[in-house]
Amino acid sequence: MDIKVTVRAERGGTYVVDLNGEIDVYTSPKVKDALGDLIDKGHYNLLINLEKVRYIDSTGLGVLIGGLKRVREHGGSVRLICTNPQIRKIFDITGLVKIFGIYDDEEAAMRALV
Amino acid sequence: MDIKVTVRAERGGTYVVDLNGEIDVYTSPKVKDALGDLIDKGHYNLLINLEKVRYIDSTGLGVLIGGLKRVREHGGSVRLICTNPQIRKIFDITGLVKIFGIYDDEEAAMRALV
Amino acid sequence: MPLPQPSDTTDTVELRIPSKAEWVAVARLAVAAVASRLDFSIEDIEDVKLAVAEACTNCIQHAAGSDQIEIVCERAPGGLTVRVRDNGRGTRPEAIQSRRVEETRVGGLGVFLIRSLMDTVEYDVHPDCGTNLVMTKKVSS
Amino acid sequence: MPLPQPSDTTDTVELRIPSKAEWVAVARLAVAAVASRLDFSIEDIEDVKLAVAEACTNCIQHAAGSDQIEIVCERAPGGLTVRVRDNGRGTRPEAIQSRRVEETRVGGLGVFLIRSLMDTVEYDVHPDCGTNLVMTKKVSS
Ligand SMILES: Nc1ncnc2c1ncn2[C@@H]1O[C@H](COP(=O)(O)OP(=O)(O)O)[C@@H](O)[C@H]1O
Ligand SMILES: Nc1ncnc2c1ncn2[C@@H]1O[C@H](COP(=O)(O)OP(=O)(O)O)[C@@H](O)[C@H]1O
Repeated sequence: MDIKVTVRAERGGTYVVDLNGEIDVYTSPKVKDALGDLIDKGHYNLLINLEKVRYIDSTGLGVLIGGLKRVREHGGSVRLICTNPQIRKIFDITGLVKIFGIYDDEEAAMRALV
Repeated sequence: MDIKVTVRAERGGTYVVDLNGEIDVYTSPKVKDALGDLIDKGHYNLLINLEKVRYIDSTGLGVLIGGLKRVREHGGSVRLICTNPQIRKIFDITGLVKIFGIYDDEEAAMRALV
Repeated sequence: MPLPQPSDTTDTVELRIPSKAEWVAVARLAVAAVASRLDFSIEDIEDVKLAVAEACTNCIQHAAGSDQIEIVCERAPGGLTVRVRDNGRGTRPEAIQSRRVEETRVGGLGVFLIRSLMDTVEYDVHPDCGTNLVMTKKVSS
Repeated sequence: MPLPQPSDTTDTVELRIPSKAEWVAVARLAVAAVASRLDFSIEDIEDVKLAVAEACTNCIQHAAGSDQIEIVCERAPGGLTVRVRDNGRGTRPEAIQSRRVEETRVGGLGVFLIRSLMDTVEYDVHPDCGTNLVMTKKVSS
Protein backbone atom coordinates (compact mmCIF):
# COMPACT_ATOMS: atom_id res chain seq x y z
CA MET A 1 0.00 0.00 0.00
CA ASP A 2 3.05 2.24 0.00
CA ILE A 3 5.55 3.40 -2.57
CA LYS A 4 9.33 3.13 -2.56
CA VAL A 5 11.23 5.60 -4.72
CA THR A 6 14.87 5.09 -5.74
CA VAL A 7 16.78 7.42 -8.05
CA ARG A 8 19.97 6.62 -9.96
CA ALA A 9 22.01 8.37 -12.63
CA GLU A 10 22.45 6.55 -15.92
CA ARG A 11 24.53 7.29 -19.02
CA GLY A 12 23.67 10.22 -21.29
CA GLY A 13 22.43 12.38 -18.45
CA THR A 14 19.37 10.22 -17.98
CA TYR A 15 18.04 9.72 -14.47
CA VAL A 16 16.21 6.51 -13.69
CA VAL A 17 13.45 6.62 -11.08
CA ASP A 18 12.59 3.12 -9.82
CA LEU A 19 9.15 2.93 -8.24
CA ASN A 20 8.03 -0.03 -6.18
CA GLY A 21 4.53 -0.33 -4.74
CA GLU A 22 1.22 1.45 -5.23
CA ILE A 23 0.72 5.00 -6.45
CA ASP A 24 -2.49 6.54 -5.23
CA VAL A 25 -3.82 9.75 -3.70
CA TYR A 26 -1.91 9.01 -0.48
CA THR A 27 1.46 7.97 -1.89
CA SER A 28 1.72 10.08 -5.07
CA PRO A 29 3.06 13.19 -3.26
CA LYS A 30 6.19 11.15 -2.54
CA VAL A 31 6.65 10.47 -6.25
CA LYS A 32 5.89 14.09 -7.08
CA ASP A 33 8.57 15.26 -4.65
CA ALA A 34 11.17 12.90 -6.10
CA LEU A 35 10.49 14.08 -9.66
CA GLY A 36 10.39 17.71 -8.52
CA ASP A 37 13.80 17.34 -6.84
CA LEU A 38 15.39 15.95 -10.00
CA ILE A 39 13.90 18.65 -12.19
CA ASP A 40 14.89 21.39 -9.73
CA LYS A 41 18.45 20.11 -10.02
CA GLY A 42 18.33 20.48 -13.79
CA HIS A 43 17.82 16.84 -14.78
CA TYR A 44 15.35 16.84 -17.66
CA ASN A 45 15.75 13.37 -19.13
CA LEU A 46 13.85 11.00 -16.91
CA LEU A 47 13.20 7.31 -17.19
CA ILE A 48 10.52 6.17 -14.78
CA ASN A 49 10.47 2.45 -14.13
CA LEU A 50 6.94 1.25 -13.33
CA GLU A 51 7.79 -2.46 -13.56
CA LYS A 52 7.30 -2.95 -9.82
CA VAL A 53 4.26 -0.69 -9.58
CA ARG A 54 1.24 -2.85 -8.89
CA TYR A 55 -1.34 -0.07 -8.94
CA ILE A 56 -1.66 3.48 -10.21
CA ASP A 57 -4.64 5.83 -10.09
CA SER A 58 -5.40 9.18 -11.71
CA THR A 59 -3.43 11.03 -9.03
CA GLY A 60 -0.36 9.02 -10.01
CA LEU A 61 -1.00 9.68 -13.69
CA GLY A 62 -1.30 13.38 -12.82
CA VAL A 63 2.14 13.34 -11.22
CA LEU A 64 3.66 11.77 -14.33
CA ILE A 65 1.92 14.30 -16.59
CA GLY A 66 3.06 17.15 -14.34
CA GLY A 67 6.66 15.92 -14.55
CA LEU A 68 6.44 15.60 -18.33
CA LYS A 69 5.11 19.15 -18.70
CA ARG A 70 7.96 20.54 -16.61
CA VAL A 71 10.81 18.72 -18.38
CA ARG A 72 9.36 19.54 -21.80
CA GLU A 73 9.79 23.23 -21.03
CA HIS A 74 13.51 22.42 -21.02
CA GLY A 75 13.47 20.17 -24.07
CA GLY A 76 13.57 17.07 -21.86
CA SER A 77 11.55 13.87 -21.88
CA VAL A 78 9.87 11.33 -19.64
CA ARG A 79 10.12 7.72 -20.75
CA LEU A 80 8.25 4.97 -18.92
CA ILE A 81 9.02 1.30 -18.45
CA CYS A 82 5.77 -0.55 -17.99
CA THR A 83 5.06 -4.26 -18.37
CA ASN A 84 2.05 -4.76 -16.10
CA PRO A 85 -0.89 -5.24 -18.50
CA GLN A 86 -3.40 -3.66 -16.11
CA ILE A 87 -1.32 -0.50 -15.86
CA ARG A 88 -0.64 -0.38 -19.60
CA LYS A 89 -4.38 -0.58 -20.06
CA ILE A 90 -4.81 2.61 -18.00
CA PHE A 91 -2.31 4.41 -20.23
CA ASP A 92 -4.18 3.13 -23.29
CA ILE A 93 -7.66 4.08 -22.09
CA THR A 94 -6.56 7.58 -21.12
CA GLY A 95 -4.60 8.15 -24.34
CA LEU A 96 -1.48 8.86 -22.30
CA VAL A 97 0.26 6.16 -24.31
CA LYS A 98 0.50 8.82 -27.02
CA ILE A 99 2.31 11.42 -24.95
CA PHE A 100 4.75 9.20 -23.04
CA GLY A 101 7.27 6.85 -24.59
CA ILE A 102 6.39 3.49 -23.03
CA TYR A 103 8.95 0.66 -23.17
CA ASP A 104 9.18 -2.97 -22.09
CA ASP A 105 12.54 -2.77 -20.39
CA GLU A 106 15.28 -0.37 -19.44
CA GLU A 107 17.49 -1.24 -22.36
CA ALA A 108 14.83 -0.45 -24.93
CA ALA A 109 14.02 2.78 -23.12
CA MET A 110 17.70 3.83 -23.00
CA ARG A 111 18.17 3.03 -26.68
CA ALA A 112 15.24 5.20 -27.69
CA LEU A 113 16.69 8.57 -28.52
CA VAL A 114 15.10 11.62 -27.06
CA MET B 1 -8.91 -16.06 -0.79
CA ASP B 2 -9.56 -19.58 -2.03
CA ILE B 3 -7.91 -22.94 -1.60
CA LYS B 4 -6.64 -25.38 -4.22
CA VAL B 5 -6.33 -29.02 -3.19
CA THR B 6 -4.23 -31.55 -5.13
CA VAL B 7 -3.72 -35.14 -4.06
CA ARG B 8 -0.96 -37.50 -5.22
CA ALA B 9 0.22 -40.96 -4.22
CA GLU B 10 3.80 -41.26 -3.01
CA ARG B 11 5.97 -44.22 -2.10
CA GLY B 12 5.25 -46.28 1.00
CA GLY B 13 1.48 -45.82 0.72
CA THR B 14 1.75 -42.18 1.70
CA TYR B 15 -0.64 -39.73 0.12
CA VAL B 16 0.51 -36.16 -0.31
CA VAL B 17 -2.12 -33.42 -0.16
CA ASP B 18 -0.83 -30.15 -1.64
CA LEU B 19 -2.75 -27.12 -0.45
CA ASN B 20 -2.44 -23.73 -2.10
CA GLY B 21 -4.22 -20.64 -0.82
CA GLU B 22 -6.07 -19.69 2.34
CA ILE B 23 -7.83 -22.04 4.74
CA ASP B 24 -10.65 -20.38 6.64
CA VAL B 25 -14.24 -20.98 7.67
CA TYR B 26 -15.31 -20.66 4.02
CA THR B 27 -12.68 -22.82 2.32
CA SER B 28 -11.93 -25.46 4.97
CA PRO B 29 -14.87 -27.72 4.01
CA LYS B 30 -13.05 -28.33 0.72
CA VAL B 31 -9.96 -29.51 2.61
CA LYS B 32 -12.12 -31.59 4.94
CA ASP B 33 -13.76 -33.32 1.98
CA ALA B 34 -10.42 -34.10 0.35
CA LEU B 35 -9.04 -35.65 3.55
CA GLY B 36 -12.32 -37.49 4.16
CA ASP B 37 -12.19 -38.99 0.66
CA LEU B 38 -8.67 -40.30 1.17
CA ILE B 39 -9.48 -41.78 4.56
CA ASP B 40 -12.70 -43.33 3.27
CA LYS B 41 -10.60 -45.07 0.61
CA GLY B 42 -8.36 -46.54 3.30
CA HIS B 43 -5.35 -44.21 3.01
CA TYR B 44 -4.16 -43.54 6.54
CA ASN B 45 -0.68 -42.13 5.99
CA LEU B 46 -1.11 -38.54 4.96
CA LEU B 47 1.42 -35.83 4.27
CA ILE B 48 -0.19 -32.41 4.07
CA ASN B 49 1.89 -29.78 2.35
CA LEU B 50 1.15 -26.32 3.76
CA GLU B 51 4.09 -24.62 2.01
CA LYS B 52 1.77 -22.66 -0.29
CA VAL B 53 -0.80 -21.94 2.39
CA ARG B 54 -0.68 -18.24 3.20
CA TYR B 55 -3.30 -18.27 5.94
CA ILE B 56 -4.97 -20.76 8.26
CA ASP B 57 -7.53 -20.18 10.99
CA SER B 58 -8.95 -22.37 13.75
CA THR B 59 -11.43 -23.93 11.35
CA GLY B 60 -8.50 -25.10 9.22
CA LEU B 61 -6.68 -26.40 12.30
CA GLY B 62 -9.89 -28.21 13.23
CA VAL B 63 -9.93 -29.99 9.88
CA LEU B 64 -6.33 -31.14 10.34
CA ILE B 65 -7.06 -32.35 13.89
CA GLY B 66 -10.17 -34.14 12.66
CA GLY B 67 -8.13 -35.90 9.96
CA LEU B 68 -5.47 -36.88 12.47
CA LYS B 69 -8.04 -38.37 14.84
CA ARG B 70 -9.55 -40.47 12.07
CA VAL B 71 -6.28 -41.88 10.69
CA ARG B 72 -4.99 -42.61 14.19
CA GLU B 73 -7.90 -44.98 14.72
CA HIS B 74 -6.27 -47.01 11.94
CA GLY B 75 -2.70 -46.62 13.16
CA GLY B 76 -2.03 -43.94 10.55
CA SER B 77 -0.40 -40.53 10.78
CA VAL B 78 -0.66 -36.98 9.52
CA ARG B 79 2.64 -35.24 8.79
CA LEU B 80 2.73 -31.56 7.86
CA ILE B 81 5.16 -29.58 5.73
CA CYS B 82 5.17 -26.01 6.93
CA THR B 83 7.74 -23.31 6.35
CA ASN B 84 5.69 -20.12 6.67
CA PRO B 85 6.76 -18.65 10.04
CA GLN B 86 3.35 -17.10 10.71
CA ILE B 87 1.64 -20.44 10.29
CA ARG B 88 4.27 -22.31 12.31
CA LYS B 89 3.61 -19.79 15.05
CA ILE B 90 -0.06 -20.78 15.12
CA PHE B 91 0.92 -24.43 15.56
CA ASP B 92 3.30 -23.41 18.34
CA ILE B 93 0.83 -21.22 20.23
CA THR B 94 -1.88 -23.85 20.11
CA GLY B 95 0.45 -26.69 21.11
CA LEU B 96 -0.48 -28.57 17.95
CA VAL B 97 3.21 -28.74 17.14
CA LYS B 98 3.28 -31.56 19.70
CA ILE B 99 0.64 -33.71 18.05
CA PHE B 100 1.59 -33.29 14.39
CA GLY B 101 4.95 -34.07 12.89
CA ILE B 102 5.96 -30.79 11.27
CA TYR B 103 8.71 -30.78 8.65
CA ASP B 104 10.55 -28.26 6.49
CA ASP B 105 10.26 -30.11 3.21
CA GLU B 106 8.77 -33.16 1.61
CA GLU B 107 11.97 -35.16 1.73
CA ALA B 108 12.37 -34.75 5.47
CA ALA B 109 8.72 -35.60 5.98
CA MET B 110 9.00 -38.74 3.81
CA ARG B 111 12.14 -39.84 5.61
CA ALA B 112 10.48 -39.58 8.99
CA LEU B 113 9.16 -43.01 9.76
CA VAL B 114 5.65 -43.36 11.02
CA MET C 1 -40.13 -23.52 5.77
CA PRO C 2 -39.73 -19.79 6.42
CA LEU C 3 -39.43 -17.56 3.38
CA PRO C 4 -35.93 -16.31 2.73
CA GLN C 5 -35.38 -12.87 4.18
CA PRO C 6 -34.15 -10.05 1.90
CA SER C 7 -30.79 -10.32 3.61
CA ASP C 8 -30.50 -13.91 2.38
CA THR C 9 -30.80 -12.95 -1.24
CA THR C 10 -29.04 -9.60 -1.26
CA ASP C 11 -25.63 -9.75 0.36
CA THR C 12 -24.46 -6.28 1.26
CA VAL C 13 -21.02 -5.25 2.48
CA GLU C 14 -20.83 -1.74 3.92
CA LEU C 15 -17.68 0.20 4.62
CA ARG C 16 -17.14 3.63 6.13
CA ILE C 17 -13.78 5.39 6.01
CA PRO C 18 -12.72 8.87 7.05
CA SER C 19 -12.56 11.25 4.10
CA LYS C 20 -8.75 11.18 4.03
CA ALA C 21 -6.21 10.05 1.45
CA GLU C 22 -4.64 7.46 3.74
CA TRP C 23 -7.82 5.34 3.95
CA VAL C 24 -8.56 4.99 0.24
CA ALA C 25 -6.34 1.91 0.08
CA VAL C 26 -8.55 0.21 2.68
CA ALA C 27 -11.62 0.87 0.52
CA ARG C 28 -10.07 -0.44 -2.67
CA LEU C 29 -8.71 -3.58 -1.00
CA ALA C 30 -12.03 -4.34 0.69
CA VAL C 31 -13.95 -3.89 -2.55
CA ALA C 32 -11.40 -6.03 -4.40
CA ALA C 33 -12.01 -8.76 -1.81
CA VAL C 34 -15.77 -8.50 -2.35
CA ALA C 35 -15.31 -8.67 -6.12
CA SER C 36 -13.11 -11.73 -5.93
CA ARG C 37 -15.80 -13.52 -3.88
CA LEU C 38 -18.21 -12.77 -6.71
CA ASP C 39 -16.09 -14.58 -9.30
CA PHE C 40 -14.85 -11.55 -11.17
CA SER C 41 -11.72 -12.06 -13.26
CA ILE C 42 -8.47 -10.50 -12.08
CA GLU C 43 -8.80 -7.82 -14.74
CA ASP C 44 -12.37 -6.98 -13.72
CA ILE C 45 -11.34 -6.86 -10.05
CA GLU C 46 -8.64 -4.33 -10.94
CA ASP C 47 -11.22 -2.26 -12.83
CA VAL C 48 -13.63 -2.16 -9.89
CA LYS C 49 -10.77 -1.39 -7.51
CA LEU C 50 -9.62 1.60 -9.55
CA ALA C 51 -13.16 2.92 -10.08
CA VAL C 52 -13.86 2.82 -6.34
CA ALA C 53 -10.53 4.47 -5.56
CA GLU C 54 -11.22 7.26 -8.07
CA ALA C 55 -14.65 7.82 -6.54
CA CYS C 56 -13.18 8.01 -3.01
CA THR C 57 -10.39 10.31 -4.19
CA ASN C 58 -12.98 12.69 -5.64
CA CYS C 59 -14.91 12.70 -2.36
CA ILE C 60 -11.69 13.64 -0.56
CA GLN C 61 -10.60 16.26 -3.06
CA HIS C 62 -13.90 17.87 -4.05
CA ALA C 63 -16.62 17.20 -1.46
CA ALA C 64 -16.24 20.27 0.74
CA GLY C 65 -16.99 19.54 4.36
CA SER C 66 -17.19 15.77 3.95
CA ASP C 67 -15.61 13.82 6.78
CA GLN C 68 -16.77 10.33 5.92
CA ILE C 69 -17.13 8.20 2.81
CA GLU C 70 -19.58 5.33 2.67
CA ILE C 71 -18.96 2.49 0.26
CA VAL C 72 -21.72 -0.09 -0.16
CA CYS C 73 -21.23 -3.24 -2.24
CA GLU C 74 -24.20 -5.31 -3.25
CA ARG C 75 -24.30 -8.51 -5.20
CA ALA C 76 -26.42 -7.62 -8.24
CA PRO C 77 -27.82 -10.13 -10.74
CA GLY C 78 -24.77 -11.14 -12.76
CA GLY C 79 -22.45 -8.70 -11.08
CA LEU C 80 -21.82 -6.08 -8.45
CA THR C 81 -23.29 -2.71 -7.56
CA VAL C 82 -21.09 -0.28 -5.66
CA ARG C 83 -22.37 2.95 -4.12
CA VAL C 84 -19.91 5.60 -3.02
CA ARG C 85 -21.35 8.47 -1.02
CA ASP C 86 -19.79 11.43 0.73
CA ASN C 87 -21.48 13.77 3.18
CA GLY C 88 -19.92 16.91 1.73
CA ARG C 89 -21.57 19.96 0.24
CA GLY C 90 -22.13 18.41 -3.18
CA THR C 91 -21.72 20.15 -6.49
CA ARG C 92 -23.64 20.96 -9.67
CA PRO C 93 -24.37 17.92 -11.81
CA GLU C 94 -22.58 19.61 -14.77
CA ALA C 95 -19.39 19.77 -12.70
CA ILE C 96 -19.08 15.98 -12.64
CA GLN C 97 -17.12 15.76 -15.83
CA SER C 98 -13.54 14.98 -16.77
CA ARG C 99 -11.43 17.00 -19.17
CA ARG C 100 -11.16 15.86 -22.76
CA VAL C 101 -8.59 13.06 -22.90
CA GLU C 102 -6.60 14.82 -25.67
CA GLU C 103 -5.88 17.75 -23.38
CA THR C 104 -2.57 17.21 -21.57
CA ARG C 105 -3.04 18.59 -18.13
CA VAL C 106 -2.71 17.35 -14.59
CA GLY C 107 -5.98 16.03 -13.19
CA GLY C 108 -9.37 15.55 -14.74
CA LEU C 109 -9.16 11.82 -15.43
CA GLY C 110 -11.05 10.34 -12.47
CA VAL C 111 -14.63 10.46 -13.72
CA PHE C 112 -13.42 9.46 -17.18
CA LEU C 113 -11.77 6.34 -15.74
CA ILE C 114 -14.84 5.46 -13.67
CA ARG C 115 -17.02 5.67 -16.79
CA SER C 116 -14.53 3.65 -18.84
CA LEU C 117 -14.05 0.86 -16.31
CA MET C 118 -17.60 0.27 -15.07
CA ASP C 119 -20.66 -0.86 -17.01
CA THR C 120 -23.13 1.68 -15.64
CA VAL C 121 -22.38 4.89 -13.74
CA GLU C 122 -24.93 7.24 -12.21
CA TYR C 123 -24.22 10.36 -10.20
CA ASP C 124 -26.86 11.69 -7.88
CA VAL C 125 -25.77 15.12 -6.71
CA HIS C 126 -27.33 16.85 -3.71
CA PRO C 127 -26.10 20.28 -2.62
CA ASP C 128 -27.45 19.48 0.84
CA CYS C 129 -26.24 15.94 1.44
CA GLY C 130 -23.27 15.25 -0.78
CA THR C 131 -22.65 13.21 -3.88
CA ASN C 132 -23.96 9.70 -4.36
CA LEU C 133 -22.39 7.58 -7.06
CA VAL C 134 -23.95 4.27 -8.08
CA MET C 135 -21.98 2.09 -10.44
CA THR C 136 -22.27 -1.50 -11.58
CA LYS C 137 -19.94 -4.03 -13.11
CA LYS C 138 -21.06 -7.23 -14.82
CA VAL C 139 -19.12 -10.44 -14.42
CA SER C 140 -17.82 -11.14 -17.90
CA SER C 141 -18.75 -14.66 -19.00
CA MET D 1 -7.42 28.45 13.73
CA PRO D 2 -10.38 26.13 14.36
CA LEU D 3 -9.95 23.43 16.96
CA PRO D 4 -9.50 19.97 15.51
CA GLN D 5 -12.77 18.03 15.43
CA PRO D 6 -12.98 14.60 17.12
CA SER D 7 -13.00 13.03 13.67
CA ASP D 8 -9.56 14.49 13.07
CA THR D 9 -8.05 12.76 16.04
CA THR D 10 -9.96 9.48 16.03
CA ASP D 11 -9.95 7.79 12.67
CA THR D 12 -12.58 5.11 12.53
CA VAL D 13 -13.11 2.53 9.81
CA GLU D 14 -16.42 0.66 9.96
CA LEU D 15 -17.29 -2.48 8.10
CA ARG D 16 -20.49 -4.50 7.97
CA ILE D 17 -20.63 -7.94 6.43
CA PRO D 18 -23.41 -10.53 6.26
CA SER D 19 -23.02 -13.20 8.93
CA LYS D 20 -21.82 -15.78 6.40
CA ALA D 21 -18.60 -17.70 5.99
CA GLU D 22 -17.89 -16.32 2.52
CA TRP D 23 -17.50 -12.73 3.78
CA VAL D 24 -14.99 -13.32 6.57
CA ALA D 25 -12.13 -12.93 4.09
CA VAL D 26 -13.34 -9.41 3.27
CA ALA D 27 -13.24 -8.49 6.96
CA ARG D 28 -9.77 -9.85 7.55
CA LEU D 29 -8.35 -8.20 4.42
CA ALA D 30 -9.92 -4.84 5.27
CA VAL D 31 -8.61 -4.97 8.84
CA ALA D 32 -5.17 -5.99 7.58
CA ALA D 33 -5.21 -2.92 5.33
CA VAL D 34 -6.12 -0.71 8.28
CA ALA D 35 -3.36 -2.24 10.38
CA SER D 36 -0.75 -1.72 7.70
CA ARG D 37 -1.68 1.96 7.51
CA LEU D 38 -1.00 2.14 11.26
CA ASP D 39 2.59 0.93 10.86
CA PHE D 40 2.13 -2.51 12.34
CA SER D 41 4.78 -5.06 11.43
CA ILE D 42 3.86 -7.85 9.04
CA GLU D 43 3.72 -10.29 11.95
CA ASP D 44 1.42 -8.02 13.97
CA ILE D 45 -0.81 -7.50 10.93
CA GLU D 46 -1.16 -11.27 10.61
CA ASP D 47 -2.06 -11.49 14.31
CA VAL D 48 -4.80 -8.87 14.03
CA LYS D 49 -6.08 -10.48 10.85
CA LEU D 50 -6.43 -13.88 12.47
CA ALA D 51 -8.01 -12.51 15.65
CA VAL D 52 -10.64 -10.63 13.64
CA ALA D 53 -11.32 -13.69 11.50
CA GLU D 54 -11.75 -15.88 14.59
CA ALA D 55 -14.16 -13.35 16.07
CA CYS D 56 -16.22 -13.23 12.86
CA THR D 57 -16.20 -17.02 12.58
CA ASN D 58 -17.61 -17.27 16.10
CA CYS D 59 -20.38 -14.81 15.24
CA ILE D 60 -21.28 -16.96 12.26
CA GLN D 61 -21.09 -20.27 14.10
CA HIS D 62 -22.49 -19.38 17.51
CA ALA D 63 -24.54 -16.18 17.39
CA ALA D 64 -28.00 -17.61 16.78
CA GLY D 65 -30.15 -15.35 14.65
CA SER D 66 -27.35 -12.96 13.73
CA ASP D 67 -27.46 -11.79 10.14
CA GLN D 68 -24.83 -9.09 10.23
CA ILE D 69 -21.40 -8.59 11.75
CA GLU D 70 -20.06 -5.14 12.45
CA ILE D 71 -16.30 -4.60 12.62
CA VAL D 72 -15.08 -1.21 13.81
CA CYS D 73 -11.39 -0.28 13.73
CA GLU D 74 -10.17 2.71 15.64
CA ARG D 75 -6.70 4.14 15.84
CA ALA D 76 -5.87 3.96 19.56
CA PRO D 77 -2.89 5.63 21.22
CA GLY D 78 0.03 3.46 20.15
CA GLY D 79 -2.09 0.92 18.39
CA LEU D 80 -5.46 -0.26 17.18
CA THR D 81 -8.79 -1.09 18.77
CA VAL D 82 -11.09 -3.48 16.92
CA ARG D 83 -14.70 -4.10 17.92
CA VAL D 84 -16.54 -7.09 16.50
CA ARG D 85 -20.24 -7.24 17.17
CA ASP D 86 -22.99 -9.57 16.05
CA ASN D 87 -26.72 -9.05 16.38
CA GLY D 88 -27.45 -12.62 17.42
CA ARG D 89 -29.01 -13.97 20.57
CA GLY D 90 -25.86 -13.79 22.65
CA THR D 91 -24.70 -16.37 25.16
CA ARG D 92 -23.69 -16.69 28.81
CA PRO D 93 -20.39 -15.00 29.62
CA GLU D 94 -19.02 -18.33 30.94
CA ALA D 95 -19.58 -19.90 27.52
CA ILE D 96 -16.95 -17.67 25.93
CA GLN D 97 -14.09 -20.00 26.62
CA SER D 98 -11.90 -22.28 24.55
CA ARG D 99 -11.06 -25.86 25.41
CA ARG D 100 -7.79 -26.60 27.18
CA VAL D 101 -5.03 -26.61 24.58
CA GLU D 102 -3.80 -30.06 25.65
CA GLU D 103 -7.12 -31.61 24.70
CA THR D 104 -6.99 -32.91 21.13
CA ARG D 105 -10.40 -32.23 19.68
CA VAL D 106 -11.84 -30.42 16.72
CA GLY D 107 -12.83 -26.85 17.54
CA GLY D 108 -12.44 -24.79 20.65
CA LEU D 109 -9.35 -22.79 19.62
CA GLY D 110 -10.87 -19.51 18.42
CA VAL D 111 -11.15 -17.58 21.68
CA PHE D 112 -7.80 -18.98 22.78
CA LEU D 113 -6.15 -17.61 19.62
CA ILE D 114 -7.83 -14.23 20.02
CA ARG D 115 -6.52 -13.97 23.59
CA SER D 116 -3.05 -15.11 22.54
CA LEU D 117 -2.69 -12.77 19.58
CA MET D 118 -4.16 -9.53 20.93
CA ASP D 119 -2.97 -7.40 23.85
CA THR D 120 -6.34 -6.85 25.50
CA VAL D 121 -9.59 -8.72 24.90
CA GLU D 122 -12.96 -7.94 26.44
CA TYR D 123 -16.23 -9.70 25.77
CA ASP D 124 -19.47 -7.93 26.47
CA VAL D 125 -22.28 -10.44 26.22
CA HIS D 126 -25.92 -9.43 25.92
CA PRO D 127 -28.64 -12.06 25.58
CA ASP D 128 -30.80 -9.41 23.94
CA CYS D 129 -28.43 -7.77 21.49
CA GLY D 130 -25.61 -10.14 20.72
CA THR D 131 -21.96 -10.36 21.60
CA ASN D 132 -19.62 -7.41 21.54
CA LEU D 133 -15.90 -8.08 21.50
CA VAL D 134 -13.41 -5.26 22.03
CA MET D 135 -9.75 -6.04 21.48
CA THR D 136 -6.62 -3.97 21.14
CA LYS D 137 -3.20 -4.50 19.69
CA LYS D 138 -0.20 -2.30 20.41
CA VAL D 139 2.31 -1.43 17.72
CA SER D 140 5.52 -3.12 18.85
CA SER D 141 8.37 -0.64 18.92
N1 LIG E 1 -17.75 13.53 -4.70
C1 LIG E 1 -17.68 14.69 -5.38
N2 LIG E 1 -18.04 15.86 -4.78
C2 LIG E 1 -17.96 17.04 -5.46
N3 LIG E 1 -17.54 17.14 -6.75
C3 LIG E 1 -17.17 16.03 -7.39
C4 LIG E 1 -17.23 14.75 -6.76
N4 LIG E 1 -16.79 13.83 -7.65
C5 LIG E 1 -16.48 14.49 -8.78
N5 LIG E 1 -16.70 15.82 -8.64
C6 LIG E 1 -16.51 16.86 -9.70
O1 LIG E 1 -16.15 16.21 -10.92
C7 LIG E 1 -14.98 16.83 -11.48
C8 LIG E 1 -14.20 15.86 -12.34
O2 LIG E 1 -13.52 14.90 -11.53
P1 LIG E 1 -12.30 14.08 -12.11
O3 LIG E 1 -12.64 13.61 -13.47
O4 LIG E 1 -11.97 13.03 -11.13
O5 LIG E 1 -11.10 15.12 -12.23
P2 LIG E 1 -10.38 15.92 -11.06
O6 LIG E 1 -10.74 15.26 -9.77
O7 LIG E 1 -8.93 15.83 -11.36
O8 LIG E 1 -10.91 17.33 -11.17
C9 LIG E 1 -14.22 17.35 -10.28
O9 LIG E 1 -13.35 18.38 -10.63
C10 LIG E 1 -15.36 17.81 -9.37
O10 LIG E 1 -15.80 19.12 -9.73
N1 LIG F 1 -20.20 -14.20 18.97
C1 LIG F 1 -20.52 -15.24 19.79
N2 LIG F 1 -21.82 -15.53 20.05
C2 LIG F 1 -22.15 -16.56 20.85
N3 LIG F 1 -21.26 -17.39 21.46
C3 LIG F 1 -19.94 -17.16 21.24
C4 LIG F 1 -19.49 -16.08 20.39
N4 LIG F 1 -18.15 -16.09 20.37
C5 LIG F 1 -17.75 -17.12 21.14
N5 LIG F 1 -18.82 -17.78 21.68
C6 LIG F 1 -18.77 -18.96 22.60
O1 LIG F 1 -17.41 -19.22 22.93
C7 LIG F 1 -17.11 -20.61 22.72
C8 LIG F 1 -15.64 -20.81 22.43
O2 LIG F 1 -15.33 -20.39 21.11
P1 LIG F 1 -14.02 -20.90 20.37
O3 LIG F 1 -12.89 -20.86 21.31
O4 LIG F 1 -13.87 -20.11 19.13
O5 LIG F 1 -14.30 -22.43 20.02
P2 LIG F 1 -15.43 -23.04 19.06
O6 LIG F 1 -15.94 -21.91 18.21
O7 LIG F 1 -14.73 -24.06 18.25
O8 LIG F 1 -16.46 -23.60 19.98
C9 LIG F 1 -18.04 -21.02 21.64
O9 LIG F 1 -18.27 -22.43 21.65
C10 LIG F 1 -19.31 -20.23 21.97
O10 LIG F 1 -20.07 -20.89 22.94
